[in-house]
Amino acid sequence: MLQLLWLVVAIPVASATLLALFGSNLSRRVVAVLGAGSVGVAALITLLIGAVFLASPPMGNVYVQHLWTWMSSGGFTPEIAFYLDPVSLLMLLVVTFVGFLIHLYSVEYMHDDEGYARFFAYMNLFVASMITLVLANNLLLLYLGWEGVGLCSFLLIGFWYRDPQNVRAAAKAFIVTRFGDTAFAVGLLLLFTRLGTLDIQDAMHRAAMQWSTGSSIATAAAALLLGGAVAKSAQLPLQTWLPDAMAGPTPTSALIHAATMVTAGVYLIARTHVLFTLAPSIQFLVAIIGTVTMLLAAFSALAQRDMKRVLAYSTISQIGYMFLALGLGAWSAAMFHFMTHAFFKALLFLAAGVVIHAVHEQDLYRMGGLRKELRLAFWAFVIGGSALAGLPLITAGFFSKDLILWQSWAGPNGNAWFWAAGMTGALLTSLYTFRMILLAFYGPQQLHVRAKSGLAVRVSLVVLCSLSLVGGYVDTPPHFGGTPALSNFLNSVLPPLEEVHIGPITETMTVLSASTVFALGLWLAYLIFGPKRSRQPAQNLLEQLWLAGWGFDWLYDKLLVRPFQWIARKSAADPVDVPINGLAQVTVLGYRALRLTQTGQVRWYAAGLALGTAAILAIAFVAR
Amino acid sequence: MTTLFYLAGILAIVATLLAITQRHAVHALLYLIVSLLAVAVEFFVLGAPFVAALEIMIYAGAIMVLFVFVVMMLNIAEHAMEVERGSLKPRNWLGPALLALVLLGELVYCTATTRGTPSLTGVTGPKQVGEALFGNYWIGVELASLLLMAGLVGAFHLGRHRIAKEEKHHVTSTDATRTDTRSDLVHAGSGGTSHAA
Amino acid sequence: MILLDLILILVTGGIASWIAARRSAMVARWITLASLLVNLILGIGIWIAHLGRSQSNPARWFVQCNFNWIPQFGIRIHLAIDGLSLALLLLTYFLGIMAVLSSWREIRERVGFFHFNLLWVLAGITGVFLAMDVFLFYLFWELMLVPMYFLIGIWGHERRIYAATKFFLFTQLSGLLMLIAIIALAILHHQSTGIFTFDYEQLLKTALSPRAARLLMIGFLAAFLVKLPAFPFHTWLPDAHTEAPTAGSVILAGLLLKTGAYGLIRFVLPLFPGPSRELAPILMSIGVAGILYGAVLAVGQTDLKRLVAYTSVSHMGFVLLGVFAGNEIALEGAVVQMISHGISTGALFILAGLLQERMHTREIAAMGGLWETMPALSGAGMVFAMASLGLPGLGDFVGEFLVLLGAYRANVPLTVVASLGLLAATLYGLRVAQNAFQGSNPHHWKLPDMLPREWMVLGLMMVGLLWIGLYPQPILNTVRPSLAAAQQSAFTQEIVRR
Amino acid sequence: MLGLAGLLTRRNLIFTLMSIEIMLNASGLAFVGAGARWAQPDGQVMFLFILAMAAAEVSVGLAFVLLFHKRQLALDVDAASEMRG
Amino acid sequence: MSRTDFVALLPLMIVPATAVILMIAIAIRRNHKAVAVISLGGLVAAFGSLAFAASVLPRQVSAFFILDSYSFLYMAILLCAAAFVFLLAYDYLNRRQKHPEEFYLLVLLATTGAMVLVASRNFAAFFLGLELLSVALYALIAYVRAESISIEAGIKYLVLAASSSSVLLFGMALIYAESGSMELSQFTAAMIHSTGHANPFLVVTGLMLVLTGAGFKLAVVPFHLWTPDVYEGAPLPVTAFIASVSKGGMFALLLRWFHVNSGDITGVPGLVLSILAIASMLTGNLLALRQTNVKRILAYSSIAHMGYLLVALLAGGALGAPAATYYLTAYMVTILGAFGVMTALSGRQHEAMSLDSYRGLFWRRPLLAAAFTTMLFSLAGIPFTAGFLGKFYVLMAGASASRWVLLFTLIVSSTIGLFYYLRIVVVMYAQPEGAGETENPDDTRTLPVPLPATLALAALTGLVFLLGVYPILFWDTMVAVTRNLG
Repeated sequence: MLQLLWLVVAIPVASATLLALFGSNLSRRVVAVLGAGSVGVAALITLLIGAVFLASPPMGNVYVQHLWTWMSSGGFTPEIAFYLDPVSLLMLLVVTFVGFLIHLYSVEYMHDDEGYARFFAYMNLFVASMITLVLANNLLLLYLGWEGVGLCSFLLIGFWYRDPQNVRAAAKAFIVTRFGDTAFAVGLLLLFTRLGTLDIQDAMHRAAMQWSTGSSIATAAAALLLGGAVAKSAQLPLQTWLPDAMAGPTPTSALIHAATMVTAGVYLIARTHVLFTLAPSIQFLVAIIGTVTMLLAAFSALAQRDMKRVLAYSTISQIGYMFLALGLGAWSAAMFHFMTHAFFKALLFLAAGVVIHAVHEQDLYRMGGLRKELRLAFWAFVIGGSALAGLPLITAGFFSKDLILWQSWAGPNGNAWFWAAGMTGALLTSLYTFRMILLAFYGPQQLHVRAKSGLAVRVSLVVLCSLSLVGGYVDTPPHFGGTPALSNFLNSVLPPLEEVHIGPITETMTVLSASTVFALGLWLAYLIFGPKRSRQPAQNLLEQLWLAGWGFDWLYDKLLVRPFQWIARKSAADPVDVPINGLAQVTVLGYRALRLTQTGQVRWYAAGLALGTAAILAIAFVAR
Repeated sequence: MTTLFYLAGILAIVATLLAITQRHAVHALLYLIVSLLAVAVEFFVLGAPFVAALEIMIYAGAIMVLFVFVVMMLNIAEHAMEVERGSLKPRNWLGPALLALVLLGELVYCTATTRGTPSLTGVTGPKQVGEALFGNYWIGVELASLLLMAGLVGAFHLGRHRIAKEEKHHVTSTDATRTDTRSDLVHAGSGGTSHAA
Repeated sequence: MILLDLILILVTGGIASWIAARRSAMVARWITLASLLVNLILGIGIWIAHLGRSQSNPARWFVQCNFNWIPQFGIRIHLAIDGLSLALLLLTYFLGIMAVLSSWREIRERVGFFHFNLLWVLAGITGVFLAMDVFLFYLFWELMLVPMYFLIGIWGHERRIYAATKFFLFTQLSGLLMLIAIIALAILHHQSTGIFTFDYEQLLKTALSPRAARLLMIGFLAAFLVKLPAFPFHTWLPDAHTEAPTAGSVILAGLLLKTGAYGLIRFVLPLFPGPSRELAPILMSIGVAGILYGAVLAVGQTDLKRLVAYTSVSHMGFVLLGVFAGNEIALEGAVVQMISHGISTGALFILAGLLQERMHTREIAAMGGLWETMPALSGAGMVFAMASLGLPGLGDFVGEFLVLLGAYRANVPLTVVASLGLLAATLYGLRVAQNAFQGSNPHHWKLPDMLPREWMVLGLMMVGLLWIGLYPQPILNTVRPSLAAAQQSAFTQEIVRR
Repeated sequence: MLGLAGLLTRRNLIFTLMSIEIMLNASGLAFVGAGARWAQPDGQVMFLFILAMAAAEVSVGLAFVLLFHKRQLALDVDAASEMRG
Repeated sequence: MSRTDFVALLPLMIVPATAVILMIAIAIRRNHKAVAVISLGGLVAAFGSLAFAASVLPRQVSAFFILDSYSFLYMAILLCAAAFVFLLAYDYLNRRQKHPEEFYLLVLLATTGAMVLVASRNFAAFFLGLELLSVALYALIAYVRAESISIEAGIKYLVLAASSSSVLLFGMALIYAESGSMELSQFTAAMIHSTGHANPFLVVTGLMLVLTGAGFKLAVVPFHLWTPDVYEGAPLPVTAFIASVSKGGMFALLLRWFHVNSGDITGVPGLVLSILAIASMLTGNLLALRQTNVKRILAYSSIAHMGYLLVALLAGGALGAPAATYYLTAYMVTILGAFGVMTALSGRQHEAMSLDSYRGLFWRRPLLAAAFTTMLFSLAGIPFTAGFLGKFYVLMAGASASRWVLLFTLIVSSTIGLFYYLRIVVVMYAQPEGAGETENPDDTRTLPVPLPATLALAALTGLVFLLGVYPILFWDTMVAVTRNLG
């Protein structure tokens, strides 16, 4: 059964190719079947594989499928091979399933778009790339997937290519992530040069053997990989592309910019956690980055007017949580939060899509009172929002976030600061989530609802709602008699965290304070943005700053973009050409000067003759 | 002897100088003939009486007369004189004079630095010259005749253009007669040279 | 003999199509196509026949032919083919066919002479890749120029004469420097052994003093670096590429530049191992400078073909970096880069040609939103732009990554700087992809999409790129023995892995 | 030397020719002198050849003078500078 | 004079004898065709006699001539060149000249002069040969009646050639005065011992003055000023003759007597020659750079080519002389071909001189244009043409003598040179821009290329390729012939 693994990649690729080549000639129905169906089949196969994997785990809990040797040169032999272990299986399941649901949703959502086939071609290609990324057994193949998803993200952000705004956003996303990719690539160079392989398991093994903890080489390697991860996962300082990426169609935002691609960085770090363990300073940096990003993004989310941008900042913030977990060594907690986040954030985006589709408006301050007419969307928002904000016990988000919060204190690297920051973040999350819901669904209705959602949309929303609710139960805190099934499952790959700090902050207290913070946020939101408040966006300086995402864009524009454009513009005429043309000028000058000697006068010529004679005689004199 | 040599030398130089500074062509030619005569004296002093005689006869005689003939024939217009006057101003002279001086200096320097002056003794008379000419140098004589032939044919051809051009305006005479006279001329010329050879 | 045939087929094909064009332009096209196809098939035949052999058989050359020519100086017509030559020859004929197909409609005037020149350029290139006599090599090296000069000068665009002349002068001057070096090498060989020879394998054994070797190498380098082109000798390239007709650009970028790299691998490394090692850091720096310079300038261009031309500078910088990094990985990477760059840049030039044919402009500013009217063409453009910026899975990535991997061993800081080239590549890649195809369509272009013939051309090239990108192993296997031979003499003691 | 100077300054074609004669004469003088030094007839023979050459030269030269005069109605050599550059 | 002497002199006698016969023939009846046939026949006979006389080589005839394989080879080359000039001239004269017969006579005489130069052994022969060549050329240059520029060119050539001759003579006199010998081998001696006390300074001075005279004939900078004007003014066949035969003869003499077999030329003469060579290469090419008159371009390029030849001369050694010979041969063939094409294109009144008259030539007269392109490429030194192999041999010679400065100048200047050759080529392949509107009877595009010229051009083009592709035929001979020089 496991041998079918390659099909999970191949089917979406095939479908994408077909759609790209012949898409314009196919009917919408066929396109839909191909586009969504291929991912569906992939999901089914994944399910099968997952079942087999769980039922009869292969040796060492690992299954490797070698397809062919990609290239072989001087001891460098990366393969096209897939590596299936609990972590990748988890990822695979989430990607294919959430992916399928979103495809299903898109069948309806994108139905009237002229680029229907193109959309599904991109989406399928994305799924294939993402799966490649997840399943890659070596870093080079992972890099292939990594760039592949980047490409698809670029293509999908710029899907509505007629609007220059979208095109710019796409370019921005691609370029900013490419910064990280370059660092990642250099990291690969370093790893191969020092370790002699890019096979992930071998490399990790050798690194653990050869490098001592804290050695500079390990630090450098980890830092370079972190660079890649930061860019892809939109963490500080390369987070700026994600809010703009919302220019793409909403299903894209749901799939790529919330559920899957942006968490590739998290996955990368988890995969190469050995390196990060060897480089504690970098690991600590991961935690810091996560924390700071989480807080800054949360503040920004608080000030956004565009519904999708709120969700985008929320995504950045939530990935900040995952980074925090990674930085603390709570690998499985990060993966757990990744999973739940995929569910509820996809749900939120899809629901937002329904709203946007219905009212053709993204500005929260222009919406309001939509809960009556968009009942399903409203409930989806409530459920997803609750999961996001961590409504205790009944939502998935609660469990995963709680795990991170607890480990931010209890883990070996944890301390009160991280815990406090996490709590603050949770408060902010609750606040901006309910601000969004309140602004959109309560208060006076300003907009007319033009479209109702169909079956495909409903199905996917409902399934995601239920997943957002029950997804958390795969890993419940053992302190309260739960079973951390997921953590145990992942433990063969990702070492569990020891709980060392059992001090004033107990898990009970964490849970209680998290619940309190949730409630506090809800209350504050009701106070500030409730239906009875005036619905004017605040104009103060701080909020302006938040709205602009802390001015990172402005800074980069001044610091990098403009100087580069200036250089490119100035040098466009190729300065190297100047001396060369100068040389040509000199020869022409020589021509002009010599031409003057050809006066046409015979007396002058005779003089020349005499002059020449005199000259060579003079030379003869001197040289004697 | 030596005195005569230098005297003649100075005379030649002065005469040449005058020759090239004269405005009127005939005057210049006269000065030139003086100069040539002076050179002939030089030759004589150098022990080459045969050459000296030839110098007087052919150079001063024949060639210069040819010049005079042409000058007379053309009767150079006054306007040309005006042009020449301009070119005789010191400004125009300066450069060439300087150049000539430099070259002269170089040559004088190199002759002065080499040992000895030409011996003024020993006469190489016509007999020796003749022997050399028709002994070792007979081929040279033949070549010289060819040279003269080339000169003649060339001069003739160039001259003919003029005639041909003029003829256009005149009554056309038969081509044959003209060709005949001219080829006679050529024939005579070449015959003459061959004869000399 | 088959090697001589390869050249002769092209030469006679050229003459035939020139003559045939008096009757019908179509016939001329078909003759050209047919002779290229025959050569391609012959090449593939050689490949298949020696596929298994390349690994085990110690004999270096697959096929040889060797005739006396100018015995006084030991000049022989010595042609030989090994893996490296073969790979590049296959690329030559493949791109040649693409070039013919892509100019099927573009060239309407003087069709016969056009194809004559086209085939003769290719004949020259074939000769360059096959010649094993240095003198002969130089002859072919120059033979490439003249028809290329005509291609640019007659069928080029607005400033064609300036471009063609510049191209010719640059390459000629540098070529003459190489000729002097060749002659000096032969003379040194003569002085030490008493035998006049220009034979490659004989000259390999010449004992040279370090000083002489360095000077001679500079002579060779002059020619190859100009042709490559390496920064700062590249300025002929943007002009020539921009002004040339599509087929000319394809051949220039795809093949002519490769002859420079080929020369470096075939001649500079084995003939001058010592100085190659000595000068490697400088040459690698030049390569890196080229990568960045080309990329930055590409971003600033407004003319589509010019932009692509500068990306060539950037890409060939990788090749230079790889050749002198001094290890197998980098060298093989450089070869893969040569081949895939040939295809990807060739394709971009074909695209630019198609656009120009339709729009009569190359200004990027005049384009925009072309996706709306030509989705297929734009899609293809997107693919090739992505290949050009080094997207994994497509050919260029394999080359670039291998080069960087090898170069990293040799020189870490340079490599890190070079990998910034990947970043810069994004900028120009996106400039092509977005400013031309995406965005609004302000000029309201209504243009026909790709024709089946154009589809076939670009499709084949895409397949080629994907093949190299995902399974470059056959190429690597083919070229490995030749590269190893070049390598061993130059960098005998490979830098020890740290 | 003076011949050279004359050549350089005078614009009249006849003077030019005369200057050339002077120069040739000077060379002849040098040859005769050299021959005298070695007491050989060769120098004189050479002079004879020079003489012959001068004659040929002058004949062609004067033919040119006539032609030129016909055309230009003057003998200004500087006028003969149609071709230049 | 012995019989063998007579045999050995046969070639040198046949040519002037033909001239005399011609003169008689002209006297009897003017017939262009007959005259042309007789002259060609004379050349062929002379050529045949070369083969016949080759059996008695080497031989010195009196103090004048040294007849060996070297001089015979050059004579053969010169004779061929003259024959080509005849072939090219025939139609040209037919078209433009009423009285073309003396042309052949003069050319034959000039050829004799050049052959004398090649074979000369002492000053007298040198001088007489030179003068024979010059005097015949004076008239030839001004041969075409109607052209004022022809006359102008003739006057210029006459004045300057005569002046340079007198300088040359003075130089000879100085050498003679110092050494007491009229032998040309004085040059060689002077070259070898140009420094030190063994060589009195007077000889070096004399040598320099001789160099002036020779340099004038070769048109080496700074004695080059006449070249463009004379080239432009002279009728095309004459220009071809000057470029090939006249320069060839002079250079053969220089090569024989200035060549030093034991190695390269050093000391003062070496220095001076190097400077002349460098100056010629650069000046010639620079001057031609933006010229628009094709004849002048070729004139300037000839200056540069003489510079290249000097490089080979300077290189000396075993390779220098054959390289120079090869280059000279290649150059002569090429330049004859180039002027030949121009001749074929020249109409009744106007020569095809301006660059504009070549516009789009390729599309009108593909074969002629192709031939011209070949010639230009050969001049530029593009492979597979004679010029390339010539340049290759020169580079070989220069490199084995380690004359790097000269070689680099050669390379740089020939790159500059390439520019203007390409300009002509570009023009030929450019679109004919509506120039066809002004149809006139003199229009060159309608002019048929007659048979003799066609033959000549075909042969020359063939030779250019043969020399460029299969040099063995010639090279061995050249090596053998030049082995015992210097």
